[in-house]
This record gives sequence, C-alpha cells and structure tokens, in this order.
Amino acid sequence: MAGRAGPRARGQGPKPATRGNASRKRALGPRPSAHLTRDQQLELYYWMRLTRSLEERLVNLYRQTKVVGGLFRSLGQEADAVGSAFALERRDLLSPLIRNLGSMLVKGAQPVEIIRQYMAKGDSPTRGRELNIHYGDLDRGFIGQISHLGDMVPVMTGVTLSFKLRKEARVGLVYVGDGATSTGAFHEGINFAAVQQCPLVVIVENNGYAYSTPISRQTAVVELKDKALAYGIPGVRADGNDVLAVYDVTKEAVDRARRGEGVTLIELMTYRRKGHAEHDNQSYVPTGEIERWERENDPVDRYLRVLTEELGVAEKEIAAVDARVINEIDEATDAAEASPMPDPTDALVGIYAEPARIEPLWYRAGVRSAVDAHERAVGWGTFNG
Amino acid sequence: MAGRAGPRARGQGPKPATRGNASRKRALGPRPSAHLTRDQQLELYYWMRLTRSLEERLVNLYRQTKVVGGLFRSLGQEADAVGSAFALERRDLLSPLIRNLGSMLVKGAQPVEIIRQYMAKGDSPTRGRELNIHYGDLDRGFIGQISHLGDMVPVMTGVTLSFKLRKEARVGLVYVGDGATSTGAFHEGINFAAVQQCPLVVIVENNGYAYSTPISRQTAVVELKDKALAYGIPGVRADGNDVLAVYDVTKEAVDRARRGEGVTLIELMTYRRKGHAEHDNQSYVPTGEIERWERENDPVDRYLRVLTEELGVAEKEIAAVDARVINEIDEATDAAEASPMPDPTDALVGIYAEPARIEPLWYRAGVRSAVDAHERAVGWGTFNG
Amino acid sequence: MAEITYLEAIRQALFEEMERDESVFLMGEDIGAYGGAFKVTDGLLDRFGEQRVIDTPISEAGFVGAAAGAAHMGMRPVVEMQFIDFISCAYDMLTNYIATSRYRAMLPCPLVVRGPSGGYVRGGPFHSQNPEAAFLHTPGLKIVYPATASDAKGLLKAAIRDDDPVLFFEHKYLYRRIKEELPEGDHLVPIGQARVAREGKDLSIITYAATVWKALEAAEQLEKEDGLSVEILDLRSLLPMDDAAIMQTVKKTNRVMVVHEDTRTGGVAGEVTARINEQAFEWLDAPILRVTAADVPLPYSPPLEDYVLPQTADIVTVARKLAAY
Amino acid sequence: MAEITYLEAIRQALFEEMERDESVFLMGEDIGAYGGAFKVTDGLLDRFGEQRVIDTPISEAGFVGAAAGAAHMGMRPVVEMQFIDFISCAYDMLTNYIATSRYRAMLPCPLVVRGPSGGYVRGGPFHSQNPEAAFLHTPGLKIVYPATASDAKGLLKAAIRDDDPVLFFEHKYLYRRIKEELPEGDHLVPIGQARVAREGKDLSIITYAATVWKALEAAEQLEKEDGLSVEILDLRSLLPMDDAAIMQTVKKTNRVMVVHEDTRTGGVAGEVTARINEQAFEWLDAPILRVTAADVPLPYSPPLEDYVLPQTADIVTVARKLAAY
Ligand SMILES: Cc1ncc(C[n+]2csc(CCOP(=O)(O)OP(=O)(O)O)c2C)c(N)n1
Ligand SMILES: Cc1ncc(C[n+]2csc(CCOP(=O)(O)OP(=O)(O)O)c2C)c(N)n1
Ligand SMILES: [Mg+2]
Ligand SMILES: [Mg+2]
Repeated sequence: MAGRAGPRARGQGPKPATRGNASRKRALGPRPSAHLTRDQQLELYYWMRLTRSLEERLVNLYRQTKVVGGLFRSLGQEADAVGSAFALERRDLLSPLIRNLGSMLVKGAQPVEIIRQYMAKGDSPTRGRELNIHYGDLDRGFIGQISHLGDMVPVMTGVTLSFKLRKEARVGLVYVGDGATSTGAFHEGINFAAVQQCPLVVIVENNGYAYSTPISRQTAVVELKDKALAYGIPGVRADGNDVLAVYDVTKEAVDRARRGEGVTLIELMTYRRKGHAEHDNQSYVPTGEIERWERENDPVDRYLRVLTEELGVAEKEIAAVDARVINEIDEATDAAEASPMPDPTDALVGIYAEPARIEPLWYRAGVRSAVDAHERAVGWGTFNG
Repeated sequence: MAGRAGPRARGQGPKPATRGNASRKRALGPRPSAHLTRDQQLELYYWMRLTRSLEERLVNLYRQTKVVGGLFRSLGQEADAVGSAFALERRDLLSPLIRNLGSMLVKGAQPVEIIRQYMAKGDSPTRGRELNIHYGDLDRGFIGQISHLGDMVPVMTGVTLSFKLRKEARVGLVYVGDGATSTGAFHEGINFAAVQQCPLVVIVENNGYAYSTPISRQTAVVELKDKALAYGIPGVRADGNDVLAVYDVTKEAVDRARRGEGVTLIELMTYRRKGHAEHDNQSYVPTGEIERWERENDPVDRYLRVLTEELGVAEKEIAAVDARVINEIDEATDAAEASPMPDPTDALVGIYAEPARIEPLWYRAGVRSAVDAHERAVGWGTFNG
Repeated sequence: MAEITYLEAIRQALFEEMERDESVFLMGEDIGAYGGAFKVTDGLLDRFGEQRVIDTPISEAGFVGAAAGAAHMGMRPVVEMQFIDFISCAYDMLTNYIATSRYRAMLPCPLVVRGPSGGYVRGGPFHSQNPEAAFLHTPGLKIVYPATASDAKGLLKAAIRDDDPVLFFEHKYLYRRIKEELPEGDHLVPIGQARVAREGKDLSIITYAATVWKALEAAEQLEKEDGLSVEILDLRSLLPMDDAAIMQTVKKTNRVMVVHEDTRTGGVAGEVTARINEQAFEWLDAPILRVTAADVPLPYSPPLEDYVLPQTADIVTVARKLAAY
Repeated sequence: MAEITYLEAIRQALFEEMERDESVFLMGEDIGAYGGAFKVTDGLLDRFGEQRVIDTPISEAGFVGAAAGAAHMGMRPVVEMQFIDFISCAYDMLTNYIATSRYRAMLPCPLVVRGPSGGYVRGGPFHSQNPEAAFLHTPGLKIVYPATASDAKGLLKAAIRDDDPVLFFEHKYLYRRIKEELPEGDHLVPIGQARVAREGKDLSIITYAATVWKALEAAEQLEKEDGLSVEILDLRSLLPMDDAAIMQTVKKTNRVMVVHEDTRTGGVAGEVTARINEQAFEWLDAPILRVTAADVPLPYSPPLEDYVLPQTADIVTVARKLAAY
C-alpha cells in the first residue's frame, strides 16, 4: 500500500499541465479564457497572491498564538480556488471548503473578516461563533460550510433547485475534497441534483490526501471524475494548478448549467503542500513529493510565467499588485487586532427568530462573563475545518 | 417524465433475454450453469415454484386477515432471487431484502418459519418481534434485514471484511433494489468494500420501481450497472428473469470474490408485477406494462420451457415438484396456524446479554398481558419491509 | 361544517399553505402520483404540479439537506418522511446543519419535516418510532406532536409559516381514527402553547400525541369508578415547551403523572420532571410518576406491542397510586 | 509505577486488548500511519499491522456498519470517530441496526465506538459536542463517559469485552491534562457502576466526564469558604445508569445537584432527576437543581464558550442556594 500512497503513484506530480491541455481541447472554439481582458488576467494573479499572502500572515498570527484554534492552508491550491470562482457571475452562489479561501476572496470576502474569524473576534462575520473561514454571505454569493464533510452538497442541490423552480438563470458551485467523495451526503446530494437537472457544478479538489489518507485508501477508482458516471452526468478532469485551465473547465460547466443542461462534475488535480492543518507534520508523505510540487508545479509561479512570457505583463505591474496585496493585508491585520472579543452574553442571541434572545440560566442572571478562563487546550491545533 | 416512467421506457420489457445472453457471452469457456446436474436443474425450478406458491398461500392468509401487517410479493422476480442464491456455497452468507424470499428458501429458510413470521407467532424465528421475512440465521447463511434501505451494504462489507481478515474462503452477497442505490449507506458501504477488496457481490435488483417511483426519478443513469464505475469495480447487467443467466453471472462474481479479486456489482433486470405491498393498487403503472411482463417474461414459464424443451424434463416430473411444493406448504400452514402467539412478557427478554431480562415497569409487575387490545390499524397495510 | 380526520386536517393545512404562499413546496418519497404511503398528499400533485410536489430518490439526508438549501433562498419546503423512522438517516443534516444555521451563520432555515410516527399499529421496530427525544436536546429546532385534527391543522400551518425549522410528528394511529369539526377560516395554533385537554382538580396528567386519548379514557374511568377529577395537559409543542401551562396544572393539583409512548429512559418525561422539580417543587404532594413504553425496541406481534406500550389501564393504576399518596 | 495520562490510558487499553484477543481490531480515519487526530492510536499500526489497524474512507455510516457486520462474525471492532461530533453521520446505523440487533434478530453485535468528545477547548460547534443524550433513549446501547485515566482504561477494556455495543466517549479536555498511577495488571472497571469521587454529607453533586473536575474544584472552595461537605458521584456509565449509587447519595445528603456539560433541555440531567423523583422523593429536602450548558450550539470564541459552558463558579453558586434551601 505505502508504495501506492500519494498522488505521484497515480502519475500525477510534475506534469499535470498536459491534462489541463486536454481539458482545454474540450472547449468548443476558443477557450473561454481567451476572452479575458488584460485587467482580468491580472486580477486572477491578484486573487492568488492575496490568498497566499493572507494565509502567510495568518501563520504569523498563529505563531504569535493570536489565532484561536487550528490554521488551514491552501498553499499550492490557489489556482483551483481562484480560477473556478472567477468563472461565476455575481448572482451565482458557491459553497467553499477549508481550502477555498481564494474562492471566497473572489466572491468578495474581506481579509479583515478572515483575520477576525481566526482571532475569534466579536465583530467577525459569525460574531465569534464559528471557526476560521466557516462563514458566508448570500448577498456576495458564498455560503458558510459546516465541518461535516459532504453535507454542503445536498444543501447546494437545494439552493440550485430553488434557482430552477423560480426559473432564475443562476448557478451554484460546490467544492468537495477527494476524501469527501466517500460520504453518503455527497452521493445523495449529487444523485438528486442530477435527477432534477439542477444548475449545479461540483468541483472535486483532488489534492492527493484526506488528512493523512492517500486516495488509494479512499477509493478504488483511479480518476475521481469517473464518479460522475454513477450519476449520469459529465465528469471532466483538469489541471488544478493552471488557473486558466481551471477557469476554462469551470466556465464551460457553469455555462452548461445556466443553459439548463444540469450538473457537471469537475476533478481538479492539485496538491496539498501543507499538512491537513498547521499542526500536521506530514510524516506520512513520501519524501521529495512536496518539494517536487513546490519546485515544478506551483500555481502562482506557473501563472507568473504565463503573464510575463505569454501575455507580456511587465515585472513592475506584478510588483505593484504584490505591494497592493501586502498593504491591504497590513490594514486588515491592524483592524482585526483592534477588534474586540465578543460580549459573552451575545451567546444567548439569535438561536431562533422568536424569541430573538433566550434567557440566561437562573444562576447566571446578572453574570456578565464566565468566571474561570481556560488555557489553550493541548492538541486543539488538530481541530478540522 | 411520465413517458419515461417504468422499465419499458428504458428498452426493457419483452426481450431482456438478449441482455442475458450478453452476460452469458462474458463467461469464459462454458457457462457455469452448463455444469449443473439434472437434479440441480430441477431444484432451481423447485425453489422458484416454492417461492411463488408460498407467497400465494400468504395472500390467502392475508385475505383471511391472519397476516399481521403488510404482505410483500416477489411475483415475477423469483428467478433473480433463486438463481443468485443458488450460486453460493453453504458457508457463504447473503443478506436478503423484502423481494428475496426465494434467496432465503435456497439458503434453508423454512416455509413454516415464514408463515409464522407473517402471523407474528411466538415460535417464529424472531419470536414475534420483527415483521415478515425480516429474520436470519448465520448458520444457514442468511442475515436479517432491517427496514432502513441501504444499511445492509455496510453490514455485509463488514461481514466480508471479517472473511478477508481471517483468510476464510467465504463470500458475501447483498441485495439492493434500484431505489436503495440512492442511499448514502449503499455508497459508503460499497466504496469501503471496494477499497478493502472484500469478497462481496452486490446485486442490484432493477425491477423498474421503488414503491411508486420509476427509475427515471431515482437516478439519471440509464444502466444501474454503471454505478460500479464510481467504485472502481466491475459492473455487469444480466437478465434477471432467466434463472440460468442469473446463476451464471452470479457464479462468476462469486468465484471472482472467492479468488480474492474483490467486489462485483450485478444489475439484474426484472419487473415487480405486484404493488410495493399487497395494499398498493399500482395506479401509477402505465397500462399494459404488467400484463406484458406476465405474458412475455414470466421467469417460471420461461424456465419451464427451458426444462421441457431444452433439457428434456418430462411434464410429470414437473407435476411431481408442484405436488411436493403444495404439500409442504399445506403442512407448514397447519403448523403455523397451530402455533401460539408470544407470551407478552417475552418482550422483556434479550435486549442485552446481561441482564438477560429487564424488569417490568413497577406498575406492570405481576401483569401478564396488556389490558386493552387494539383493532387492526387503518392503513397498516402500507407498512414497508 | 363537516367533521374531518386528523389526516385530512394535515392535507388541508398543506393545501391551504400552498395556495397562500407559492414558495411552499413538498418533497418526499412517493408523495406525487401515489399521494404518499398514507395518502396524506393525495391530490396535491394534480393541483400544484411537479414543480411543487417533488418525488425524491430514497435519500433522506439528500432531500432534507436540499430543503435547507432551498429554505436559505426563501423557499418554504415541507419534507415528508415516508415513515418518521427514516428521519434517523437525516439526523446529521438536521442537528448539525439545519438546527445551527441561524445561530452560527445568521442564515434562516425555515422548513418543516413531517411524517407518520408512533405505534399501536403493529408496525414493528422500524415503522412505529417516536423520535422526539432524540431531537429535544438540539437547540435551533422546534418540535410539535399534535393529538387532535384541529391541532394537526393549526400547528402545521404555523410550522410552515415559522421562520425556523420545525419537526412535525403525526401520529399514524390517529390518522383515520379521530374526526372533528374544525374552526372556519385560517386556523392557526401557535407553536409553544400547551392545551388543557380536560379540566380537573385532583391530579394532572401531562402528555402528548396518541397517549392524550389513553389519558382521556383513563380519566373517564377514574371519574366513574373513583370519583377522581383528572386534569390532562396536552403539550402539543415539545420544543419550546410550555413551562407556564405545566406549572399551572402542577400548582392546581399538586399531583403529576407524565405519560408518553416513547421508551422511558431518556424520554421527554425526564425533561418535564426536571422542569417541574425546579420550578414547582414546593407544590408537589407526591413524586412525579412516569407512564411510558418499556425500554425495548417496539416489537411487532400484538401481545408484545400491547405489553410494551403504555395502556389506559396503566394510567389508571398509576393515577390511583398517585391519588392515594 | 509511573503516572499516565487519560490519553495514554486509552491507548494502553487498546494495546492490551489487542494483545489479549486477536479478534479485536480498529477502524477509523487516519488512525494508522498518522496515529489518529489526537494520536490515541499512535504506534498501534507498527505493532499490529494494517489488518488490525484499518484506515477508512470518510464514511462514518459505512465503517460503523462494517463494524456491526464484523461483530456478527465474532470479531471485536473498535471504531474511532475522528471527533465524536461525526457520530451523527452513523446515527441511523447505531440506533436502528446495531442497537436492535440482539433483540430483533438474536444477533450479538459487540463493538465499541469511541472518540474525542466535549468542549472547553475552543473547538466550536462541530468539534466540542457531547452526544450522550441523543443515544440515552436507545435501548440496546451502552454508554460510558469516564472522567479519570483509571476509569478510561478500565472501562474501555470492559467495553471491548462487553457482548453488546458500547459508546465510549472520551473527553478531549482531559486527554493530556490529567495524570495518575494506574493499578497493575488487568485493570477492568465494570460498566454500570458509578463512583463516589468525593465523600460528603451536606449535599450531592451527580455528574460525569469533565465536569467531575469542576465539581471537585467547587467542593474544595465550598469546604474552605462555607464549611460545606459536598459528595460527588461520578456516574461513569450513563446506560445502564447506577440507580443504587444515585439513591444512596440522595438518601445520605437529601440535597442534589446534577451537573453536565451538555445543553440543558433534553440532557441526561432530566433522566437522573426523574429517577430520583420516582425512587427517593421522600428523601429530598430541596429541589434537584441542574447546572448545564445553555441551550445553544457551543460557540467557539473563548468569552462565548466560557459563558455557555458550566463553570466551577456556577456550581458554587447553586450549591450555596441548595445548602441554604
Ligand atoms: C463527516 C466527517 N468525517 C470526518 C471529518 C474530519 N475531517 C475533517 S477534514 C478531513 C479530511 C478531508 O479531506 P478532503 O475531503 O480530501 O479535503 P482536503 O482537506 O484534502 O481539502 C477529515 C477526515 C469531517 N470533517 N466530517
Ligand atoms: C432509508 C429508507 N427510506 C425509505 C424507506 C421506505 N421504503 C421501503 S421500500 C421502499 C422502496 C424500495 O424500492 P427498491 O429499493 O427499488 O426495492 P423494491 O421494493 O423495488 O424491491 C421505500 C421507499 C425505507 N425502507 N428506508
Ligand atoms: Mg484532499
Ligand atoms: Mg425496485
């Protein structure tokens, strides 16, 4: 088994670009990305850079123990998140997972919100109730995930079913990891969406691992795109580290959904270069695998080459974006650090529409806050997203 | 949609025999059924006839209101149940569903047990605790189902995992209906079995309907055998109303499992000629569909033709089997009718190994039986298996 | 106005709410052409069409989750469990995703999950369940379990209009056994209010669903044979629970019995007892006694089922003990 | 002999039982090479190999169901939930298939489902749950929830040897915070017996899991500041529940508080209260008071979590009220 562990075993690794090309060929006529304006091309870089730099900032805060709970990275997966979300329109809705910070940013999530979430601040989007990037905003078009993997698939089936019932030309996009494809919720959700021909795009992010579990122990299929065959829907595979290829394959599926032709499953080949969460030392990863992906297949480096070599973007334009990103993150960090922690009694607000607030337990009446604080729990870094 | 309803829509109906032949061709060398002795060939007929006649007897008892609860038929599906179970060895284990009375009989279930179950008798295998054919016997090699569809798949994954872990050359067979393929349990169970290469055969009985729901509303795949593609296992389709074809395709999968080559999914094409249960008037079935299947594709008639025309079995041999069957069912009926109802306080026995019996509620201490009886409940005929 | 059954009351509620609000739609197994295993949705497909009466694959987690997604977008899904026993397959979706939605994500999730529940019908262990206790400790959910046709209609209409997720349990034993005239017009029963099903002064029986009728039977008998005046409180709503009404009857009779059909250990009666104990301990002249099913899966054979489930005679026995205490 | 932590005690129990009985094997997510999210199974793969330490796909219903099938065949599976919160995905399998197996089919189903439970660790709503109440009303299951390293080891070994399915909840707050010397040899703690964690005469605190430690803290303070002698009963087993031990402490002190970390409504405290009320009503000099979490999903931010969960000061407040009653 061990030998089969990790993506390399299944011939991924250094040159998935070819697969990406494969998916490009599928496009009728010119690739959708051929229509991107120069600004949009630069924008894609901006989102990827913002995603990476924001996570790096979070790592600093985590090391300073300013982050409450675990920290999750999408290092090396930025193209998959950004390129796919970029294929949506404003009115469309996506359901991100823990590796989809980039998707949320594209959809309008603010760095300051993200940092406040990680710092459990009272003015964070969930007012300190939920962890890390577990939040959403229907107006901006992203919905908050829960930890239980697979559950967002049926939920997005319902979201897109409502689009269909109301004849709105809107599309839904749901992300699942390679590991989450094993859940019953994934199965029940896609199957129902396929029968109902919901305008739904399902993106399976194949990053080689589910926590420590390689795909060889997750499923006996070789290509996750073949899961589509069980639902009578198209399944395609693309290079998840080629942001333009991701944009192309997603855009085609989104257009198809908007045309009322139903569900598409997309497998994006990528690689999780960091551990499941910051605490995970990746001891289970074959030596050299991470380094090789970093060296040969970093999505930001690859896109930088496309920008400078193929699209004629000047170094100083890139530098300007980088500067803007750092500046935005600095401002967000300052704002988040200045934010207050929640008022304890806010915990009693908003469990139901009516009553809007529940009564404190009798022995807590008048008590503003809990009396004994607790130190940071051992091992809490292992909490999952 | 309505047009697509029912099996006919998917090009089944009159001539699934061809598909059966297709599956025969798959066999390497001579079909396994070519090795059946003449006695075994007759035995197959015996089991099918016993299944059908026993259910007919149960219908009489049901009309006499001697059956407690609903009555489930496998009319027109006897070949699928009998032919598949016949491909197992004594040491192998199967998990039947409500349409698999035939499978249970082949595995040694006794008509008197079945009738006692339906009459809720105290000496029935479950002592009146469970309904209809919901019971099992590991020694004889069949396990009791629960109502929740799909749940038996993970359970059989575990049964066969234990065979593998203990290096026993035993095989497990689990039946699911077309409808049950939509459950998360089906997905999680097969996927895990496939990864573990368990010696498991999964038979999907495609009888065109789940209660009133046609396959077109159950899934967007055209052939349920393609569900196998999501698990990296072989999927084959065969004519479920050709008992020899069923035996052949199952035997091949069973041998494969016994060789340690893992899971096979088999789709058996058949048709549910009766309602979901006896109360169901099948108003949702396109007119003529049932009659056509009865006329053109009855598994017993078809096998009778094979026996008499191809295998040279004499009419009087058939008549002898029929007589034996009726005789056995008469005896079983008499024995079951003479059986006592359960002792009420037996309800307190055997919920745990220790204590073997729980105490009655204090206000029931000394009470032998419940005081007020209840009339037969309206609508209980709709209870599912 | 004609008398209608508990089942017809439920169908009327669905019909009226679908007429009133086009965002209301139904999902479930065999609810369309077939009209549902108990025919509760019979005729609704013809009236409202396939877009609003959707037959689902056999995937309780799938379509309950889909209901949540649709609810987020402003729809008002009403989901049928063919038998409530299958709600266990959607347990994660209901307790983790749906119940927490408003609190953790400020995302309203107005939906109703309904289905035939309860025993006394020889349904066996998987077609007779009372799942209320499994959800009682899930903040964010509401739970109702009506005992009359009038409450069935009024509470279902209120549940569909409620801005939070409601589990609506229907007792299948009552579907066609009870009939009554319903109030004219837009009949709503507010969630969270108990109902005094019978006035009395000697002792109180707190119960809900089918056992309300057993309590009424017992009360008649106790009145005749013992001259006891029994008050019966039908909770109707389990979450939120009507503490005020509970304490009122406790303070009136000082003797309390809690009756439910569900198994004893971990059942709703424990919660009721704890609340009385905290809020009206001083008024108790006797221990609060529970009449419930025995702690076993519900067996199917009539003598076994009748022995396991609470019966009128049990209530009578316990009431006498309570009165004599 | 050296002191070991609650977590090491659990690993020792697994190790010893796997050594003793080769039908014992483990299934769960990332329990092999990685050793589990909390490293509970660390080293077991090396010692026992891939056949007995099986990494599963992400399918709680799938591998819990598989455990049942293997158990039928004479194996003794021990299944890990990466976090107990995910047991909700196997709710149907546990309550309908596994719990009923012996009763409806005379089919033994000896297996253990274990996993990190509980809060006080900033885990948020989906990594802090206490699911015991959801299973308490499921006859056929056993439920244990140890508070000490010694009980963790002894109860897990007993659970693995038990002929019925056992839910074994481990409190992650205690994993590495508490240490003690364990008895030598084959240390077993029988399921179904409570433990007096502290002797006292003025009032009783009935609790389990992490709040046992909060109760002990409170008891010290009450002794010092109020001269109150507090008895603490650690239930350890919730199903079956040790009525004898409960009534004994009630009859000794006549004043009772029930403390648990789970939400209040529908929590285990209700069942304990009902049992005391039925079996020892005469001995009560005061109402039974509950100290629990507030009825909301557990929020993640420290000030919120600390406010929602029961704290030592709450126990002190309520104890004083109880003593003065
Ligand atoms: C139902 C469920 N079971 C277990 C977990 C614990 N868990 C959190 S993340 C994770 C691995 C997810 O892997 P994958 O789906 O591939 O996503 P990735 O982290 O690789 O992006 C696991 C097992 C969970 N969150 N939900
Ligand atoms: C999880 C679950 N949901 C719903 C039901 C109710 N139910 C019982 S049988 C049935 C239809 C089953 O159809 P299929 O799987 O095709 O088997 P068939 O009856 O056709 O043999 C349904 C919906 C159930 N038993 N389990
Ligand atoms: Mg992954
Ligand atoms: Mg079918």
